[in-house]
Amino acid sequence: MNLFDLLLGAPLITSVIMAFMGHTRSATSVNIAASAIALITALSLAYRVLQLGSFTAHGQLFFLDAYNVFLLSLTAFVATTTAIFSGPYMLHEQQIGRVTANRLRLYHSMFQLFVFGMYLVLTTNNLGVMWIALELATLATVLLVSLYRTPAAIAAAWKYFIICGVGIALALFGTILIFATSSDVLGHGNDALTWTLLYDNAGQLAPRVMTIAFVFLIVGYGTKVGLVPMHTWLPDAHGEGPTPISAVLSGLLLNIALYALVRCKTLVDGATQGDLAGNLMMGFGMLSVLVAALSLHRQRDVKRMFSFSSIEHMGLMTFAFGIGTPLANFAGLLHMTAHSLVKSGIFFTVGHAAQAMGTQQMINIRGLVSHHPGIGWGLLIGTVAIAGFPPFGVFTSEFLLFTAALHTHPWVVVPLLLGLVVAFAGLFRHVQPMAFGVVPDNAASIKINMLPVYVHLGLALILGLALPPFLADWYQTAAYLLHGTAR
Amino acid sequence: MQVTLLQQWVGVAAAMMLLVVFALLAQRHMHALLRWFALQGIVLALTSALVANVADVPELYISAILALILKGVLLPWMLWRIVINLGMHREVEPLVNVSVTLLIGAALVLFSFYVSLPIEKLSQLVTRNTIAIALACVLLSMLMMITRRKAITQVVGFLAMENALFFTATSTTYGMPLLVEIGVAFDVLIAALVFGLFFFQIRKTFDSLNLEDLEDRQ
Amino acid sequence: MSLWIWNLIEALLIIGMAPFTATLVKRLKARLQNRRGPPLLQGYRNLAKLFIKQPVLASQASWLFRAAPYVIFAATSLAAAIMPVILVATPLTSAADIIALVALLALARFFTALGAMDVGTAFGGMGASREMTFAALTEPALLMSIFVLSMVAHSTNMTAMIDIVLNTGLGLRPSLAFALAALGLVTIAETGRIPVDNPATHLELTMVHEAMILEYSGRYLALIEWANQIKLLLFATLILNLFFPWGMAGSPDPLYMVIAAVAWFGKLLVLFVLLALFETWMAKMRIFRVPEYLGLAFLLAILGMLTHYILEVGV
Amino acid sequence: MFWALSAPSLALAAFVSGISLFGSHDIQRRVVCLLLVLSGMSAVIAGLAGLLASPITATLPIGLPWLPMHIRLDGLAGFFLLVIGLLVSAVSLYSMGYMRQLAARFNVTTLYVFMPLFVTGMLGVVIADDAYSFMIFWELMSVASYFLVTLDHEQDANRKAGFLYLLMAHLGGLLILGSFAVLYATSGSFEFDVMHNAVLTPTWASLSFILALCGFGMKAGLIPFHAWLPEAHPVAPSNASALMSGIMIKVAIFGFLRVVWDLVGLEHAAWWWGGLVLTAGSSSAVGGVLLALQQHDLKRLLAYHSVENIGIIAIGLGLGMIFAYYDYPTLAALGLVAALYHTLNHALFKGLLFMGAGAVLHSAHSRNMEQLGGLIQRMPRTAVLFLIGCISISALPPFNGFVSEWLTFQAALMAPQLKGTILAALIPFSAAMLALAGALAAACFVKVFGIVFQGSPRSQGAAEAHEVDGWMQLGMAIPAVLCLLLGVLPVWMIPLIDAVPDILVNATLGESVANSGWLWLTPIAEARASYSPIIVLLALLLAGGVFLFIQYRGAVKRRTAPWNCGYSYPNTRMQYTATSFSQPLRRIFANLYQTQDKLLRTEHGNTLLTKKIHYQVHVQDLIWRYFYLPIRQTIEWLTRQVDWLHEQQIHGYLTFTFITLLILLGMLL
Repeated sequence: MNLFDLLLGAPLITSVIMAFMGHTRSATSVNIAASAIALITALSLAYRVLQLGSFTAHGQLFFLDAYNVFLLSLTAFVATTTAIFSGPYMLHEQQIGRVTANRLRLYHSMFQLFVFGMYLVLTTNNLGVMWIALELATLATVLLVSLYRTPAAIAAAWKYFIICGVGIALALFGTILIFATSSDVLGHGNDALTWTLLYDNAGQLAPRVMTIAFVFLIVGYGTKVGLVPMHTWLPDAHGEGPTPISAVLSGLLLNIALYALVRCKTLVDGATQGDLAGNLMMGFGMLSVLVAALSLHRQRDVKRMFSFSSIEHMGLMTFAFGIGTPLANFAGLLHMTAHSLVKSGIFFTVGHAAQAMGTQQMINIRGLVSHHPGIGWGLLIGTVAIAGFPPFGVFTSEFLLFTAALHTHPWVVVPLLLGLVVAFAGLFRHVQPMAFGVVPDNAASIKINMLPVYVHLGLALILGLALPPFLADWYQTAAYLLHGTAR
Repeated sequence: MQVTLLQQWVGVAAAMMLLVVFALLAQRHMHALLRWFALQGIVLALTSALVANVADVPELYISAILALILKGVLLPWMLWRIVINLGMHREVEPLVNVSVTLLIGAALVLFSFYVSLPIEKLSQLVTRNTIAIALACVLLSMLMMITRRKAITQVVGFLAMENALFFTATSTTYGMPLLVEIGVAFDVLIAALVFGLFFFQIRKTFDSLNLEDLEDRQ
Repeated sequence: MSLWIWNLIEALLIIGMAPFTATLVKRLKARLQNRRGPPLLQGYRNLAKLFIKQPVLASQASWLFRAAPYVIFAATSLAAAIMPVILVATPLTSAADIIALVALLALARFFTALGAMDVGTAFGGMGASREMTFAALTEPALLMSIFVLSMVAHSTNMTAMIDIVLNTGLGLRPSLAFALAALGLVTIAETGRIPVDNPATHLELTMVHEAMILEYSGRYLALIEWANQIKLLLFATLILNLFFPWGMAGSPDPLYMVIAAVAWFGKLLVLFVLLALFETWMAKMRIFRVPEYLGLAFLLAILGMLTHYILEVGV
Repeated sequence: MFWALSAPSLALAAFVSGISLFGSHDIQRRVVCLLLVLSGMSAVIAGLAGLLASPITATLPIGLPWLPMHIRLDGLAGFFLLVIGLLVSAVSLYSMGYMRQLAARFNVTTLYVFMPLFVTGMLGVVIADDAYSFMIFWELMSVASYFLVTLDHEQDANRKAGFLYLLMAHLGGLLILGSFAVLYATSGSFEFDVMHNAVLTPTWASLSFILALCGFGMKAGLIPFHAWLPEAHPVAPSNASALMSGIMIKVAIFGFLRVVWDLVGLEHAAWWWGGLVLTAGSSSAVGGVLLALQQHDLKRLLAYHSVENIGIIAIGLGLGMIFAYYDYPTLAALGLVAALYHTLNHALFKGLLFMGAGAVLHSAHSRNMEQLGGLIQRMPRTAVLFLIGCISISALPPFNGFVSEWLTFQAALMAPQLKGTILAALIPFSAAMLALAGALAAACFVKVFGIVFQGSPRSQGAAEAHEVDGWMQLGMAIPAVLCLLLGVLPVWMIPLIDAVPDILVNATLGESVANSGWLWLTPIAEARASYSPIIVLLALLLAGGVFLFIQYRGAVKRRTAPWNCGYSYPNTRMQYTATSFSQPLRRIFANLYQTQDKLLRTEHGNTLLTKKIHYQVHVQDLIWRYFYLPIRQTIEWLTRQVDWLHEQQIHGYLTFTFITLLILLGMLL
């Protein structure tokens, strides 16, 4: 019973069980238990990588190296905290009648299926299987986004489904092109799609074809990452879906899509030996930061606003991986971790705030600090963390990103700086009235569970102040791996 | 290299695929659209069988049969039943009138030919010259999704795009590894199920399948 | 040690002569309006009278109202002591240079204004507001005009400044001419003479300095009046010694001192005749014309400095 | 180095106790204030150690694995530690009394949590020795002070001020990050000593200088970027605004010195660097004081004065940079010492004035000067301390303000040495601006003291004012005494400051100050200029004392009503108010202000007689209209354009993807 089977089996089996199990209080505990099992296996796998370095299993089908091991443990950890958070949250949603019992059953099974999809993407070594797993995860989230069955939720789910469907289809076209060139070199079987083999002899792949494949891949996976102009599905999906889903979607799924894109980028870099792929990613990254920063100002729904903040941060990460130097990659990886921790924490807080104030429209969310100090201060500190103020990890990665960018493309830093300031202005302009001010009279007092938020912010603080050495070591090896040179 | 009779047949099949996609673009009636979609599935199965024979790759036969069952019969039938019991009125209202769409389609074919020129020069496969057509089919089905007003026609466009991708797989690489092939087919099936689920939802809440009504809820 | 004693004597000389010179100016002005004018010792009699009279205080006047006159008198008399009158090299000039002199006068003005505000009447507020506004415009002009000379002398120490003019024949220097004109205008504004403020009037609308000391009486009023007279004499001596220092005693032996004293008094007489002529010739300006007048002084000072740079720095 | 580390750690201990003891306010107050006082004391000792001993560096294990946190205690850090330590101890003693009454109205736990964090941030910035930890402490300082500004977040105006404050702080932080990044790009490392010896090309050096000047200028409040300062400081509680106005803007000056003078190094300087700082300084000085004159909110007036004093410090720095460029090291040292001396002075008297304003607010319950008055009878000791603050800030002789202004004038008068360069002409003009600013400051503080403390009370609150408790008076007494000592004994203080120019321009004033005895202050040469504060003070006391003694036995004083041209007894409405006091200056400098005045007149039946009349004037900063609003409008316009992107339907979104794909494929042809 190898660890990979346990890691993938647990969520798959639970999702099937949950589909048939009647909705009882035990459902949430089963959900948490399954996520906990997955977390433990992920951590033990991580421990094994710490010992042996990167290793493959099941005959090159599964694969763990410095790049995806921390993402795996991060995904497992955030999935568990989301499961813990979603327990009381969904019960409260059921009490106020927004969700019926069997829809909760759908919610739990789809949640586990979604988590299974993400684990599969991270652990697989085969580009084709990676594509399938990503498609599976998208399908699961579509049903989750349309959970409330309100007209807006269905429209959002439909838009999400069509745009991401088209995007992922283009990515499939790119994968097929990669398979076309690699089958000349590695033969017609599964080996031609195995990433490790492809990475080792990327030199022999045809550069022209790889660039065209990368164009399809960046447009395809870029839609899933939420890069501008393919980002339009993201705000609606976040705004209408239940909060735990927005947290996981924003925190993890975007990271997974970017992980897949960067995997392909390393292959293309190996093949073309040029920096076309990097420049493309930098272009998209910069565009996303600027457009997202500007669109933060005129939002009315709190979750839509934070989804634009996610687009901005994904833009920053794509920009970092676009630069490609080891320092920039290090900054990108650190930003991935810090962003998903802080953003999911913020979404938990926003979920509580929306429940307390009964609405997601920011105009009638006021006085959180005096109404519920836990939520108010959580939101304030979370926003300060996501805006890139120092004690937290997001600042460290932005700091490293600036210095890396200044090395290679000095004049690009100016628009980036302006984008960050405009984004901060847009974000804080909405958050400050929500946190401070006089408490509105219709504010309900709800049972809040802010432990996951403070755990996430604490971890982000540790990332900022005292980065653990083993994590830094992983980032370092992954950075050099992505740069294409041995460390 | 002397082009054998069968290879010529593969070329003909590719031409047929392109013709079908153009026909899908030009349809006005829902029923005709579904019939052409089923035809596309059958042609797809035929081409993969032919390529299997020409390049003597045995698994391709399995995926050919799979394609025939799934894309030739099952999906069109499902869509047909949905159209019947939702009582959709007949015609397909395109956003942009048909002749302009066809013109854009032709331009796209020319464009995809230029784009895929380098791929053809490099690939040693016998079916290399069909890559351009495969790319054209993908772009055309995307165009179809953009220029249609109804949710159903958008789904047909999406599935046509999946067919085009299947066709690309067979033409550029003699079919993806079996594991991947099955996975992709499985995903398309789930996607179709979810579409069906959605149609009932949209019908119930919006009582019309026009995409405009979806929007004004914002 | 003897220099310190001479310095003390000089200081007492200025402080003693102040009331006499003030009445001298009044007498000269009266003569020009063919009136007899007050007897020359009238100044001393007024002060003596005020020192004996019983001071009347406003009900809500605080300790600051009573302390202000002493600070004003101390600051002005120290400023006068700094100024070398007869001897060129008095020791106190090294203790405080020209900037300190201006700052001491500013301290005196600060406390006069505070004294005025203390009683909380309209007159005190109006006087303080106008005085501080005009002071804010005169001080930069005053400093700039002195800086021109200190740049020529490469030092702000008054003895050095006088040495430069006395020993190294400076010849024709337009910058010094501008500085002198600026200092003249500033003196009239600073001591509250006719075009800026009428020292003799109690008319609410026009008085600036008088309004501030309206509430004072008895010995407090005496101290403030005396300080004002010292200030007039101080500015007169400042103009004379800095720009026309001829005749000042280089060393403290009695012959040179007598000549210096006579020269000093003669120059003073000429200056006060000019002042009296100017005052009878000019009428008092409207309050809000004074900023243009002071703007002119400031412009002259800056011109002096620029010409010093452009023409004379090379020398 | 032990003391340098103990200062921030004690402040952190205060932060921890602030969080943990939120139970009872009293214990929390005593513990936090006590720990802060101890932290201030150890900072003072560390400062003195830094100034006297040779520089020490150390590294702490926290931070990035390959970049542990470096700490350095040299002359520059020592001096600023001294400044921070002095004022933190004074303000903490003051807060012992001030917080007691504040607890009634606000949730004071946030204050106990974020005040120590704020102090830790500042202490950390001063001893940081690598770009990364500098930035961490810098932004920690900004965020902590943001939460202090928005303590009373019920009113909308406070939230707006807080938002503007944090936005400008963030923008400033990013600019400073840019300047560090430039230094990193050329030197390849974050540590300051590696950056220090890196050789910069003129363009990179100038870019780093511009970024540093804008970044630190934004935090210090130089003229184009100062708009947040008068909004944020008055809104914070008085002890917090004393710390912010007293020290935080000085930490910005420290940052400027550390980056431009130390890291970039003045040998890479271009000729226009000094000129730019000089013009910024003189415009800030005059602009700040002109705007301060028109305020009738006491704390807002003091905040504008911080802008003025930062301008004066910048003039000193500008002069130093010009002389350093034309390599006159001793004159550069004179300019720097003048600026540093004024930094210390300003920290003391601005802290004293803000604490005084806090005492007035605490007992008279109003910051609006139109409702105060007559407090000298009701709060005698606070009045005396406030008077000392007013005299010092107006740069009048016996007190410290005059010494630093005198030194700056001496530095300005050295301009002829520059032999006819354009700057040589610019310097006297800035000296004139400095003189104008000094005189206007004196006018402004006559208005403040006269309206707030003298005359008769204009409102019920002012009438019932009562003297503040012992702690607050002690907190104010320390800086007052220091103001007098610094005013009278500069000869001892300047050799102490000499360690700083020794590092930055390796020249000192020490020997020329020392060789003429402790009595005389002769910065450059004996013949050049000298000032002996002790003799001036003694002479003043002597002259005043003689007449006081003669008069003492004089006639008994009589008290009657003040003269009012014979009409009725003068009531409080006849007094001059803050608006009327500054009316002449408002008329003279009319085109520098953006005035909106409001006249409410209620008739008495027929239109001829007026029953009641109310006149109010509000002066707005020109910078708002010409610098901040245009930026805001462009951003608003851009957001409207971008919003079009999200108002499409599903077809639109698909077209976006389709067109991007086609464009990218087209690029590859």
